[in-house]
Amino acid sequence: MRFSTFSRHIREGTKSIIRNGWMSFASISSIAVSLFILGVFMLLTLNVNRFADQVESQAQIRVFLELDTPEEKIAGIERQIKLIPEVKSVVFVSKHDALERLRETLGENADVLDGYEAENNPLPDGFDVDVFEPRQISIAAEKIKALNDTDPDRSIMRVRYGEETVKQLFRITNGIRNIGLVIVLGLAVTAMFLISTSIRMTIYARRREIAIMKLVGATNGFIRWPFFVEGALTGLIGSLITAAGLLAGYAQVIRSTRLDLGLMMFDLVPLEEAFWPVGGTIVGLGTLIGIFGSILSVRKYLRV
Amino acid sequence: MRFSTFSRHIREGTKSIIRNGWMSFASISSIAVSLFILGVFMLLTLNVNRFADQVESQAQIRVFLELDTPEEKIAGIERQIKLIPEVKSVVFVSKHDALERLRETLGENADVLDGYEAENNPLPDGFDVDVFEPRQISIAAEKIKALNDTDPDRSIMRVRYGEETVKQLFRITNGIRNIGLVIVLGLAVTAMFLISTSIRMTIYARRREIAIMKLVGATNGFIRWPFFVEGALTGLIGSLITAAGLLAGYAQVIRSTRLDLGLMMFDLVPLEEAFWPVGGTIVGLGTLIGIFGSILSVRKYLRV
Amino acid sequence: MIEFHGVWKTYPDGTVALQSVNVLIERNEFVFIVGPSGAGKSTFMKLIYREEVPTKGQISVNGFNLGKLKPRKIPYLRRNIGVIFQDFRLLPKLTAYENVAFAMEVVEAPRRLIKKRTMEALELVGLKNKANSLPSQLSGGEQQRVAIARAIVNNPAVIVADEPTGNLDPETSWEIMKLLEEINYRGTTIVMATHNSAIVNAMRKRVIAIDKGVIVRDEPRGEYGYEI
Amino acid sequence: MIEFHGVWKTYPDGTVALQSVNVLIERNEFVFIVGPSGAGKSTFMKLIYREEVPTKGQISVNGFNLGKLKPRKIPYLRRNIGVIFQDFRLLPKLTAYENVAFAMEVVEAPRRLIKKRTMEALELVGLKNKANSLPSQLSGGEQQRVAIARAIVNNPAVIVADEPTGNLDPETSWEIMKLLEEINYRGTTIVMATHNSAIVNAMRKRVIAIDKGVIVRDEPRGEYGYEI
Ligand SMILES: Nc1ncnc2c1ncn2[C@@H]1O[C@H](COP(=O)(O)OP(=O)(O)OP(=O)(O)O)[C@@H](O)[C@H]1O
Ligand SMILES: Nc1ncnc2c1ncn2[C@@H]1O[C@H](COP(=O)(O)OP(=O)(O)OP(=O)(O)O)[C@@H](O)[C@H]1O
Ligand SMILES: [Mg+2]
Ligand SMILES: [Mg+2]
Repeated sequence: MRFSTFSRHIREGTKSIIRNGWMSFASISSIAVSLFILGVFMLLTLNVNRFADQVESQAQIRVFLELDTPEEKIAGIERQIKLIPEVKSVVFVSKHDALERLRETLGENADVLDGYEAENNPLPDGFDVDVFEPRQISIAAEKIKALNDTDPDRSIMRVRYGEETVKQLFRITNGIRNIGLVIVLGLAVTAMFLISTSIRMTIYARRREIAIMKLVGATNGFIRWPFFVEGALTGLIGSLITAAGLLAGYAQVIRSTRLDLGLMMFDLVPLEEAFWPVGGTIVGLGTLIGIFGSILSVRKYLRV
Repeated sequence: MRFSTFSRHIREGTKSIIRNGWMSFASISSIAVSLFILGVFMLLTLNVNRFADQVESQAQIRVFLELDTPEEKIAGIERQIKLIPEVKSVVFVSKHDALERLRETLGENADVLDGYEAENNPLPDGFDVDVFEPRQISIAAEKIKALNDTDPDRSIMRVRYGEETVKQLFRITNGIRNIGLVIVLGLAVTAMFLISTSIRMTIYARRREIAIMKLVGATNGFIRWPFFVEGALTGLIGSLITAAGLLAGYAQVIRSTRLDLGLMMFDLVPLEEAFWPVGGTIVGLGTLIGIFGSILSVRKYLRV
Repeated sequence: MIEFHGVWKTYPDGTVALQSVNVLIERNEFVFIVGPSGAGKSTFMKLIYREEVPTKGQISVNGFNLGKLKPRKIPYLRRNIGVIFQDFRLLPKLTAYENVAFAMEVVEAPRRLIKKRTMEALELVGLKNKANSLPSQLSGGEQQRVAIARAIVNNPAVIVADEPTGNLDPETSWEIMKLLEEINYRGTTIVMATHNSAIVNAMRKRVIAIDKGVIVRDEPRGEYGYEI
Repeated sequence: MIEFHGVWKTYPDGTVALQSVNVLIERNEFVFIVGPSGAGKSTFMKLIYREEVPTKGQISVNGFNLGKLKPRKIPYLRRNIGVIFQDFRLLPKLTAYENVAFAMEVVEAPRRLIKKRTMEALELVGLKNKANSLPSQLSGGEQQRVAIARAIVNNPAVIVADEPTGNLDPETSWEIMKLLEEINYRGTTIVMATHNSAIVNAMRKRVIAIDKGVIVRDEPRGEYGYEI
C-alpha cells in the first residue's frame, strides 16, 4: 500500500467518525459503557483476589503440646518445626497466652473462665505456625504430626489448622473468581456485540457510498480499510475515555477509603498495580473489539 | 384518529420492524441483553432481601436473670414480657440449657468446661425472646429492661440482643439493597440509552421517508405514530423474550438448588412470587423504554 | 392562486437563486418555467410548496399566506399541491403501488378509496403492470411516471412538476403532457419546469423564463427560450 | 472493444430486459443507444460495467471476458470505464470536488495528480465555482455535470453515459456533447443512452435502437427513432 493511500484511509476513517456525528457518539458511548462495567468487575476481581489471598495467608496451624512438656523439649520441637520447608514462622504460645486468647474469644461469656488463673490453667502450651503457601498448609500439618514418630515422649498432643475453614475459604474464593470470570466474559461478548452492531449500522448508513466505490473501481481491500480504521479508532477512543474515567475514579476510591479499610486490616490494590492490567486490558480489548466488529460487518456487507 | 388510520400505524410499525431485518434484531437484542442483566439483578436483590429478612428475623433478645430467682418470679417475668406488644414469643432457657449451649459454642474448646455440672453451674437462668419485627428489637429490649423498675428484686440481671451484630447486619443488608438499587438504575439508564440510540438509527435510516412524508402533506403526529408503535413493539418483543428466558432459567435454578440450599436453611424466592414483580417490571420497562426512546428520537428528528 | 410579490431567495452559502420575483398565476393556468441550468427554476417551485422560505417578499398559494403560515399548518398547504420532483424521491423499499398509495395514506384517506385511486393513477401513467415492482426494478422513465402518479393521486389544486419528462422518450413524454393537459382542463393549476423546447413550442402555454434568478420573460402563449 | 454475443437478460422477477443482443463496438466509436422508456437501454449499459450479469451469452469489454471475470478482478475492469448514471449517484455528504476526487482516490492515484485533474474536470463541465457545494446545494443540472466530471476524471478507455443531458437545458446539453465529442476524438469510446432526438439527429453518429429488449436498428450515421 502506498503511503498516500494509507494516510488516506486514516484520514477517511477519522473524518467519517466526525462526520457521522451522533452515530459515532453512540458507538463510542456503548463501547464505553460496556468496558466500564467490565473494568469495574476487573477491579472488583483484583481486589477480591487480593482479599482472598490475605485471608488465606492468615490461615495458621496451631500445635498443642502435652501438659508439662519441659522447656528444652519445647525449644527442640520449635527448632524441628522450623526445619520443615513449608513453614514460614513459628511462634510459641504459652498456656498463659492461650487462656487470654480464650477469654477474648468468649467475649461477654468470658465470665465462665473466672477462677482459672496461672496456677490452675488447664490449657496446654503450643505454637502458632505460619506457612509460605496457604495451599500447603495440610502438608505442613502432617509433617508436624509426624515429628511425634521420632519422639519417644510423643509431646505433640494435637495439631489443628481448621481444615474445614480453610477448605471452605478456598471454595468461596474460587467461586468468586469463577463468577467474576463468567461475568467479565459475558460482558466482553455483550460489548463486542454492541460495537459490531453499531459498526454494521454505520456501514448500513453508507451502503450508497460503498456501492458507488465499487462502481468506480475500488478494490474490496480499499473499501474495507477506512472501516477498519474507523472501528479501531472508535474502540480506541471509547476505551481510552473509559480507562481514564475508571482509573481516576479508582484513585479517588482508594484515597477516600484508605482510613476505613485500613481499620479492617485490608488495603485496596494500589493504583500502580491496577493501572496496566486494567487500563491495558480495556484499551486493548476496546481496540480489538472495534477492529473485529468492523471486520465482521464489512465482510458481511461486501458479500451481499 | 379514524380506525383505519390507527390500524395503518400498527401495520406500518410492525412491517417496518420486519423490513428493517437485522436492524430491528439488533435493537431487540440490546433491549434483551440490558433487561436480562437488570432481571438477574432484580432476582438477586429479591433473594438477598429474603435472606436478609430471614437472618434478621432470627435475631433474638436474650434475657439473663439474677442467680437464684425463684420459679414463681420467673413465671411472672415471663408473663410480663409476653405482654409487651412487640414481643412474639418467649422461651425459658434454664441454666442447664445455657451450659449445654455454651459447650456447643465452644466446640473443640469445650473441655475448659469440664467439671462444671448441674450442681456447680455458674450460669444464670434466662429467656430467649423473639420479636415480630426485627427493627423493633431494641425497643423491645428497652421495655424488658424497664421491667426491673417495677420489680423490687431487680431480678433481671442483663438483657442482651447483640446490638452490634444486629446493627451491622442492618448495615450490610441495607448496603446490599442500595448497591442493588444503584446497579439496577444504572442498567435501566444504559438500556434506555441503547434503545433510544437504535431507534434514532432507525429514524436516521428512514430520513428520506420522513422527508417525503412531510412533502406530501403528512402531519407531524401522523409521521410520529408508526415510530412509537415500532419502539413500543421492539421494547415489548425484546422484553417478552427476556422475561420468558429469565423466568424459565430461574425456575431451573430453583429446581436444581432446592436440596443444596435447603440444607443451609435457606430457600429461594419461589417462582410464583418472583413472576409478576420481575416479569412485569421487565415487560413494562421494556415497552416504556421503547416508547420513550422513540419519542425522544422522533422529537429530535422532526425538529431538525 | 399563486402569487409571488417581490420575492428574493439567497441560500445560506450566499448563492442568490431568485431576485425580486413578481408573478401571479391564476387558478387553472398551465405555466411552463424555462431557463438554463442553475437559473432558479427549482428554487421557484420549492418556494411554492414551502420546502424553502423566501429571504424577502410575500408568497401566497391557494389562499395560504406562506409568510404567516404556522409550521403546524404546512401539511394542510401541501395537501393542495402535488409535487413531481426532479430526482423522483421514491421510497426505495416500497413498491410502485405503495409509493403512490403512500401519498393518500398520509392524508388519512379511507382505505377503499386509496386502492381505487392508486390503481387509476398507475393506469393513467401506463404502469399498471409494474405496480408491484420496487423502484430499483424500474427503468428511469418508469420511476418518473410513478412520481407523476403519486403527484396526481390526491387530486390536488396545483401540480408543481420539476422536469417531469427529463428521463422519458419523446412518445412517453407526449403521453405525460397530454395527461397533464387533461388534468389542467379538469381544473388543476399546473406549474412545470422543463428543458424540453419541443414540448414548450408545441403546446403554446404561458411561459415564464428565468435567467440567473431574474424573470426575463413572461408571455401568455410563449415559446422556449430565455434571452431577454 | 465492446462485444455482445447472443446476450439475454431476464431479471429475477421475470422481466425480459434484453433478448438475443449481438453488438460489436470498436475502439474510438461514438454510439447512441435510443429506445422508449423501459426498452432495456440502461440494462445494456449495466451489462457493460458488470453491475448486472447476462442470463445467457458472452460479453467482452476492453479485453476482459466478463463471463470468466473473477469477482476480485471486477474493480480493474471498471477502472477502464467511466460511468454517468441516470440518477447521478453522487455522495450527499461530499462536496462536488470531493465527489470527483473520490473516483481517483479509489484507484489510488497520487494526491497531487488528484488535485490537478479534479479541478480540470470541474472546469471542463463549468462547475469550478461550485467545487465546494454539496449535492443538495446544487441544481439538478449542476449535479448531472458533477457526475460527468467524475466519469471523465480517470481518463477511461470507455465512457458509458446513461441520459447525461436529461436534466440540462439545450445550451448546456450542447456544451456537454461537445465535451464528449472532444473526449471521443482523443481516443475514448463513448456509449450514450439518450431520449434527446435533436442531439442524435444533429450529431450523426452510430445509433443503436432498442425496443422491448430487441435491437431493432443499428445504423452508422443514424437518426433518432426506434421503429423497425
Ligand atoms: N440548498 C442550496 N444551497 C445553496 N445553493 C443552492 C441550493 N439549492 C440550489 N442552490 C443554487 O441556487 C441556484 C439555483 O438553483 P435551482 O435548483 O433553482 O436551479 P434550476 O433552475 O432548477 O437548475 P436545473 O435546471 O439545473 O435544475 C444554483 O446556482 C444552485 O447551485
Ligand atoms: N432490477 C430489476 N428488476 C426487475 N426488472 C427490472 C430491473 N431493472 C429494470 N427492470 C425492467 O427491465 C426493463 C428495462 O429496464 P431499463 O432500465 O433497461 O430501461 P431503459 O431503456 O433504461 O428505460 P428508461 O429510458 O426509462 O431509463 C424495464 O421494464 C424495467 O422495469
Ligand atoms: Mg432544477
Ligand atoms: Mg434507463
